[in-house]
Amino acid sequence: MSVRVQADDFDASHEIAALTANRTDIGAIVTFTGTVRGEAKGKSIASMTLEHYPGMTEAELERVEAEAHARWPLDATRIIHRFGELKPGANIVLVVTASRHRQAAFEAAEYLMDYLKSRAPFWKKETAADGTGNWVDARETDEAALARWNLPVKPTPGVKPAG
Amino acid sequence: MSVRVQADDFDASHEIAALTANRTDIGAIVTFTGTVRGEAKGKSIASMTLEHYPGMTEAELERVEAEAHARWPLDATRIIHRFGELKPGANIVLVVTASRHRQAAFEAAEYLMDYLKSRAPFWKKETAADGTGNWVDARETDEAALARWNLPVKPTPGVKPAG
Amino acid sequence: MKLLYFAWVRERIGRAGETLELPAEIRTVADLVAWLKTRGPEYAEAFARPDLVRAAINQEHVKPDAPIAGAREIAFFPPVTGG
Amino acid sequence: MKLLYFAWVRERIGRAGETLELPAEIRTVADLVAWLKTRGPEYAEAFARPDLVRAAINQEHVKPDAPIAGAREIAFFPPVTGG
Repeated sequence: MSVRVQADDFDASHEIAALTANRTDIGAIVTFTGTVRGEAKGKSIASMTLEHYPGMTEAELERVEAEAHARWPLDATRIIHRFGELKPGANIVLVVTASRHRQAAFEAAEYLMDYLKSRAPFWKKETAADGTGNWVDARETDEAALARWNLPVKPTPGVKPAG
Repeated sequence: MSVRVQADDFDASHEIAALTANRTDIGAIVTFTGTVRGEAKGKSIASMTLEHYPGMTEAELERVEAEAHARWPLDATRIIHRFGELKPGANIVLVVTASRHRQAAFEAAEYLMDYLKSRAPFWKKETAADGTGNWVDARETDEAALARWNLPVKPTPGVKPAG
Repeated sequence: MKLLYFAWVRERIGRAGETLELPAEIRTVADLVAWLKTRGPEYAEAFARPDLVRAAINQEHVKPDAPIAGAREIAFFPPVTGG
Repeated sequence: MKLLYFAWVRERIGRAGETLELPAEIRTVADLVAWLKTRGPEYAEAFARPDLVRAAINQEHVKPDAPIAGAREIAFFPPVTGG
């Protein structure tokens, strides 16, 4: 299984090793690791809590991953996203892409992150040192990052009438 | 020292940990790992030998790294390149970029690889299963990859080009 | 109908989900939002700015004009901020 | 002058480097290549296609028209293929 949603931490080298074990056809591996920053808008953050939508989260990550495989010649990918309360400096997300072409590995990793950020149902709540909580707003720059992939807009998934 | 030229292997997680230890200002870490492929032009490869120009190699890698720091808001970078005889599947090169902006981390890692590939004085010799050796030719696609950085810096959402 | 709420939508409504009988005239997600807003001040507050609330039917993102016929599960949440 | 050779330039010339007295009329890298080619068939073969040989002076990449005045170390090698 190449998509995991978990409370536990992850290790980038371990995931690279798992994806590339006994393979000599891969020439390029890109990883992206997102971590909790200790400051937001000039305010110190005591912790970050990630809420998610169990079931839909995995489904969205798998959809995003399948789209990357359809678009680039990838040999292997992995997406790991944590949930729960995380301290500054802690890992949040890991994306790994492996390909024989380095540009494919780079582009696919960027694409996965852009799509993950605007489609995977995660929400971040920052808790300040004084205990006050703040839900992080979606950033317009994330929408812009997505737009550059210039995909046709995905039609709204229709729901078939029952019966 | 953020540039290393060595015969020994490296570990991506170890380098990420070293760059981010006790730091909570970094939000995004990108790694690129290049590995020896077991096949070249349909021919099986027994090993790959990397020759380099001691002194100039380190100087070029440091120049390339300084250029990336001038161009993107990077918190930390690392470049490790191996030399000597390597087997298929073995690591060749590791680039790590850390930034508070994910797109800066991605772009800088791509840039470092593109420049490293066309400027750092390394040469690869493939040894086939039958013992014959073949110096790997420089690829035109690497020149093309480099050329795209000569364009004016494209504005990237949320990231001001440094300088 | 099984409804789920996440993040500040959940906090404002005061529960993570509920199962409700929906009036037959509710055909779209937007209809459902309008009806929920009449159920109490906590709903009115949660959906005060419908443009800030996203919806999913059967765990897939949908737009406000999506029909709810055939839905097993409808979720409301703010724009996502993972990664 | 200290000269260094790498990869197949080294293999064709048959040595990794040497220290040579250069004639005074040699001003540029291209002049040096032309002179080296007269030193024997191994040099002629190594520099048979000068467009495939790159040069560095004092460990910095240079073009064929670069002056060699002030050089401590001049290196010749194929286009690089690391990474």
